[in-house]
Amino acid sequence: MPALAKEKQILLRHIDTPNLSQISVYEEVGGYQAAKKAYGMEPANIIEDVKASGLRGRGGAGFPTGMKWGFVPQNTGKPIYLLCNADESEPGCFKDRVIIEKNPHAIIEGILIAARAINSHKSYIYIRGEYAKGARILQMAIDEAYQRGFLGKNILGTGFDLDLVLHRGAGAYICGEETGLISSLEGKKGQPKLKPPFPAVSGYLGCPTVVNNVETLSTLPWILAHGGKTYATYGTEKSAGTRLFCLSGWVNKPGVYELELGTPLRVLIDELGGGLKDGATLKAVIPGGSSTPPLTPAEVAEATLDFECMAKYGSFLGAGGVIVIPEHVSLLKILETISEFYWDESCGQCTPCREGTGWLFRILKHLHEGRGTSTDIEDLKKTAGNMMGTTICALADAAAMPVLGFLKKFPDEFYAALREREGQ
Amino acid sequence: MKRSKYRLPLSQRIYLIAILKGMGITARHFFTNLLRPGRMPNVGYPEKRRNYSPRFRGLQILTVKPNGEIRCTACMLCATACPADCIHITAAEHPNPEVEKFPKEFNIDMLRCVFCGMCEEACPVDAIRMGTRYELANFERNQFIYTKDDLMRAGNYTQSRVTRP
Amino acid sequence: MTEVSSPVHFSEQMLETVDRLIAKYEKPECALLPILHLAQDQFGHLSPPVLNYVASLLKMPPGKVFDVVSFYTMFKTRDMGKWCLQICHNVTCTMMGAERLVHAAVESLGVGVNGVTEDKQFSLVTVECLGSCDKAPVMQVNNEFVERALDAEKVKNLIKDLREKGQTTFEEVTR
Amino acid sequence: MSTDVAVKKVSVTIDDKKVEVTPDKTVFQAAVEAGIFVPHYCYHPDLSIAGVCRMCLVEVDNAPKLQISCNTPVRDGMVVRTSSDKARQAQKGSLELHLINHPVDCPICDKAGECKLQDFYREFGLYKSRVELEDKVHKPKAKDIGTIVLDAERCILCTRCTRFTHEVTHTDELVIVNRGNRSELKTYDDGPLRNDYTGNLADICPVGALTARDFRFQQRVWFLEKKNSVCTMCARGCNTTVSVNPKTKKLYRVEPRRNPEVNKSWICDTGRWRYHYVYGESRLRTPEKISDGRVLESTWHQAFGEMKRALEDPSGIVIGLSTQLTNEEILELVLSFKESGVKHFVRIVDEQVIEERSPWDGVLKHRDHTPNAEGFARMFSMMNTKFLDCAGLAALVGEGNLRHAWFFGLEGEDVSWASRFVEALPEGVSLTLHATSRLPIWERAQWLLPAASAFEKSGTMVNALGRLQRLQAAIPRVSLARDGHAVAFGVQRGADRDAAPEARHVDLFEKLIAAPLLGREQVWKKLDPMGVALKERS
Repeated sequence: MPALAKEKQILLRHIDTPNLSQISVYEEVGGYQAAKKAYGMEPANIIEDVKASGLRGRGGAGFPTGMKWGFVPQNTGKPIYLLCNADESEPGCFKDRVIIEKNPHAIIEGILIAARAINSHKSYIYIRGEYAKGARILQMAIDEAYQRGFLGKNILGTGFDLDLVLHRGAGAYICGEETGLISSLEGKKGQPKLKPPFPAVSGYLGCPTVVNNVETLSTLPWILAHGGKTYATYGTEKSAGTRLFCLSGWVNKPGVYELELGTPLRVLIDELGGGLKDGATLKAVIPGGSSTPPLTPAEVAEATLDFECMAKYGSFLGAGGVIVIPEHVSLLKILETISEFYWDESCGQCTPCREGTGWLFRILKHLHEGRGTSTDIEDLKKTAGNMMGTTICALADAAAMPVLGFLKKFPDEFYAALREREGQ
Repeated sequence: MKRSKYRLPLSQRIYLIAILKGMGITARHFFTNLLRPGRMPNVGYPEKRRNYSPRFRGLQILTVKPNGEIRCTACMLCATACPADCIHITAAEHPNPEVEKFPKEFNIDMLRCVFCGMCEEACPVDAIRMGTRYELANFERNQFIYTKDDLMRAGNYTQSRVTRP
Repeated sequence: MTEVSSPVHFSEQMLETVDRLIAKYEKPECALLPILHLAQDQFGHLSPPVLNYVASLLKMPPGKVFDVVSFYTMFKTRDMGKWCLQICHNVTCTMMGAERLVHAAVESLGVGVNGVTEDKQFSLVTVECLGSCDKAPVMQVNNEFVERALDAEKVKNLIKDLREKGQTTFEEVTR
Repeated sequence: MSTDVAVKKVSVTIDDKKVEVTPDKTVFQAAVEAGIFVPHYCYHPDLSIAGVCRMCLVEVDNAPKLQISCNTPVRDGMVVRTSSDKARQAQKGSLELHLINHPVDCPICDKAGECKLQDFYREFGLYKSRVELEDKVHKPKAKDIGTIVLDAERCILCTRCTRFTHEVTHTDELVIVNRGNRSELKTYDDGPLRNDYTGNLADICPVGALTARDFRFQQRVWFLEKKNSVCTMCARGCNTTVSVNPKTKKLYRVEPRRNPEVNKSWICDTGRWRYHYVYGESRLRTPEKISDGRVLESTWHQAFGEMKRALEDPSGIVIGLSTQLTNEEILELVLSFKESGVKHFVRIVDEQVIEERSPWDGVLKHRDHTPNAEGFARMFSMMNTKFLDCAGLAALVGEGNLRHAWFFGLEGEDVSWASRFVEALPEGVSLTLHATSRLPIWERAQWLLPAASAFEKSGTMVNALGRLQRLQAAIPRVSLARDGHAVAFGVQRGADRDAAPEARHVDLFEKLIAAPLLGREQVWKKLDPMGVALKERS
C-alpha cells in the first residue's frame, strides 16, 4: 500500500499548493466557501453539525468542540469572545506552526464559522511569541481577509460583525492552557485561573469565552462543507476524523502527517516516517508530546492512534507529538530533559506544581549525574503522586505523568542507574 | 497527737547495741585512717580537687563558633524551657546580615538556676551546655548574675568539651 | 496620549502605534504584551525606566508590569547583545544533538550559556521547544528561526557570518 | 445580617456533621460554620480567593479528584470529607511540598510560635524530611523594605500580601517575579513599601517571610499574652489585640482583631506602631508643678489640694475634656465638676477635621485623630449639658473672670491640634493639663498631671461609625499616671487618698450608659468582642 494513501487529506489537502497563504490562492482551492455556507445557517445548526462530527479539541485535552460551544450562555448581555489558541508549546508538537505558516486562511475561516456559531463579534488569535514568522504570515492573512470583507463589519452582507486581532505571546508554555491564555491576553502573567467559574461563563475580562485550538478551528471549514456526519465516518467511534501527528525524533522522515484516527502507530513511524534512522532499534515512543507517558516497543507494535487505545496503554494522544526514541538514547536523560522543561515552565502559582516540578527535576538530575540515592525512585513516585490532580491546571499532571509512566514502563533503566552508583 | 501503742522491744529501748555498733564504725575508720592514711575518703580541698564526671551539671557554657563569635542565635528556647526562669536574653540585629540575630545580652541568674540541664536539651544549635565548674560562691548577690562574657569565658574552663566546628 | 515625564521615550510615530494597539483591545492593560514587544524592539531590552514608561502609558501600576515582564522568557531585562542565539534543548533537540550546538556556540563565542560577549554582539541562551522538532536540533536568532539544518560546524559558520556580514544579510544567513 | 430577606439555605454534610448555609458560601466557609478546621495558607476571609496553596483539598461526594474547599461552592446535599485518608494524604503532600524549599531558621524567625507551617507540620505532617538541606533553592533573606523585613526564602508564595497591596491598599508594590520555584516575592523596584497599612502584611503572612521591623527580635510570641482592645489613634476605632509579656508587663505589639463591621482584618500603621509613646522619653510620670519656668516634681496630693481650693470659686473654672477620654471618664469628670458648681465645659478636639465631609482615607483611617468625638457628643446630650468649642472658649475668656483652665485626657505625642485651645487662654489664667506626654506646647501650663494612656485604662468609646466598643487596660499604669476617674475622685476630696476603685468604669457604664444607649437589657458583656452599633444620634 502506498504510504500517502494512509493520509486523509482534510487539513493538509492543499498544503503543498504554492502561495496558499494568499487569499486568492486559498479561494481558488475552494476556500471561504464553507464560511459562506455557515453564514447562511442558523448558529444552532452549526453547533449541531459540529456535534454530529464528533470533533474533539485538538489542543490536548480532547474535549468535544460542539459541546464546548453549547455551554456559552447567550443572554448575559456581555460580549462573547472567541480565542484561537495558537500558543503551541508542547515539546514534540509543531502541527499548528505548519497550518499557521502554510494555510492561515483555514484558521480565519474556522474562526468565522465558530464566531457565527457562538455569536461572538470579537476574536483573538493568541500566537506564541517565538512564532515571529507565523505571526507575520497570519497578520498578512488577516489584513487580506479584512480587505475582502470576510472580517470587519457586515461580513458577507449578513450584518454580522467580527473583529479579529492577532496577539503575540512572549514565551510561556502555560499560556497554552486556556485560562492561562486568557490571563495573558488580559495583560497579566499567564497564570491559569481557578475554575469555577469556567471560561465559557466567565473568561476573558469576565465575559463568556471559548478557546479553540488552531487545528480544531482549521478543521471546521471541511466539516461545514462536507457535513459533520461525513467527518464522523472517519476515525473510530470515539475518536472521529483525522488529526495531525507531528513525527519527530530518530526517524528518517520527521514531519507533520495527517492520519485518520485509529491508524496503527507503526504506519506513522515505519511507512510515513520511513522507519528509524540508521536502522536503529526502537526503545520507546512518546505518543502525544512530552507530557504523555511513553509506549514500549511491544505496545507500539499494537497501538493505534486514537483516544481509546492510548488510554488502554495508560497514555494519551495529547497534542499529537510523536517522539521516537532509539535504543542508544538514555531514557534517564530524556526524562530529565522533560522534567527540566516543566520545572522551567511551571507558572509558580500552585505549590505542588511549583515545588514538585523542581523536586522531580532535582532528583532526576542527581540520578542522571550518578549522584542518586537508594530512596530516589521512591521519592520520584511519591512526589509525582502528590502532584497529580492537586493543582489549578494540568501542568503538574503533565509533569508527573511522564515520570510515573517512564518509571512504570522502563523501571530497569532507572534502577540500573542506581545500581551503577552503588557498584562504584 | 495520739501516742502509738506500739512499744519498742527491750533490746532497742536500751539503745546500747546501736551505740556499740556506731562506736564500732567510728573506731574502724579511726584506726584505718591512723594506720593507712592513703585510703582516707576525704579530699584535701582546695589543694586537691575531686574529679567530676564530664556529665556533671555545673555552670553553663556558651559555646563559640570557630571565628570566636557566640554560637547562640537568641532563639530563647532555653529561656522558655528553664523551669527556674533564670535565663534572661535580649536579642538584637547582628551586624553581619548572614547571622541576623544574636543575643545582645545573655544573663543567667545562678541563684535561681537549679542545674536541671533543660536549657542544654532545648538548644537547637548546641550553643549552651552545662559545664563542670561548680565553685560558684560569691560575695554579693549581683555577682551571681553571669553575663554573656562570663559564660563564654566559662568555655575555657573546660576547653576540651567545647571545641566543635 | 497624555504627557509622561520619563527618561525614555517613544517617538511620535511609535506613540501612534501604541494608541492603535490599545484601541484594538477592550482595556489598555490587555495591550501590555504587544507594547512590551514594541518597547523591546525599540530599546533593545526592558530596563526599569522603560517598564515605568510603559506602565505610565497604559496607566497601570508599575509593579504589575515588572511582574509580567519577569514571567515571560522573551522579555529581556538586561542587554542581551545584538544577536541573541537561542538553542532549543528540549527532548527531540537534545536527542538529536543540541548539546553539540551549544558546545560549538560556546566555543566560538567564548561565553557560556546565558552569557553575553564583551563586544555586546552576541548572547547565548538555551530555550524550550521552538516547535520545529522535525528539523531538530534547532536554533533561533533574535526573533527569527534558523531554517537550515544545523550541526556544530554550521553553528560556527553562522556565528562567523553574523559577525562579519551583520544585519543586512540576516535573511541570507538564517535561511 | 438582616433577617427580613429569607435566603433559602442549603444543607451540606461535612465530616458527618450537617450544616445549613446560604448558597453563596464555599465549602471552606461552610466548614468554618460547622466548626471544622481545614488547613490553609492562601485563603483569607478579607481577600479574594487565590486557590494556590492547595492545602484545603477535600473530598467532595466521593469524586476521584479532590477539590480545594476555598473555591468550591456549596450545593444542596453535598457530602464533604475534610479528613478522609485521601484528603489527609493530599494535605500532607501539599505541606511537604511547601516545606521542601523552606529554610529551617525557626530559631531566628519571629514568626516561630504562630507560624502556620509549624502548626500544620505538627498537626498534619510529622514526616521525615526527604530533602538534603544543601539542595534547597536559595533566595534573598532579610531584605529591608521599610517597615517590614522581607525574607523571600521563607515565602511560600501564598500571594496574600500581593493580593493585599492590590485589593486593599491599591498600591501594588509587592509582586512575585519570575516563575516556577524561582518565583520570588519582592517590591517591584526593590524600594520600600509605600502605603499606610504595611503592618498588616506581617499579620497576613502565614510564615515568616514578612515580619514587622518594629517587633523584630523583641520577643518570642509564646511569651506574650493577648488582650482585646480598641485602637484609639483615630475615630475608626479598629478592633485590636494588644500583646503583653505577663512577666515584664510590657506592651510589645498591637495587632488588628477581625471585625467585619469596623476594620475587617486590618489596622493602619499609625494605630499599630504609635504605641511607643507609652514608654517614650516625653511620658509624664509624676505630677509636675511649673512656676517661673522651673519644673518641680510634685505629688498628686499637692495637685488635688490646689485644685480643691480653686473649686471654692467654681465660676472661674473652665474644664476642657479631650475627645480621647472614654465615655465613663467624661461622665465622671463632668458630673463631679458640675456637682461642685463648674458651669463651663470645652470640647478639645481637632476642630479642623471634625466637620469634614469625607473624612475617610479610602481604606480605614479617619482624619480625626481622636477616638471618641462621637461618644463625647452622646455623653453630653445624655447629661443635658452644653459644651463650648474653641470659639466659645475665646468668648468665655473675653468675659474676663476666668482664672483656671483644667484640660483633661490629652493623649499621645501628636496633639498639636489641641494647641489652639491652650493658645486661647490669656496669661492670667492658670492652666492645669492632664496629659500622657510632656510636649513643648504645654510649656505655659502651671500643672502637668500624668494621664493614663489608652493602653492603661478601661472603658467604652463610640467610633465615627456610631459603634460602642470596649477598651481594656492591657498594661499597668506607668508610674503615677492616673485616669479620669481617679482625678475626678481626687479633686473632689482635695487629697490623694482613697483612690477611685479600679472597677469604677464598670459601675458607671452599667448605671449611666448601658440603659440610655443600649436599652435596659443590654449589659457590659454584650459589648464583647465586637461592640454594638448604636442608633443614629438625633
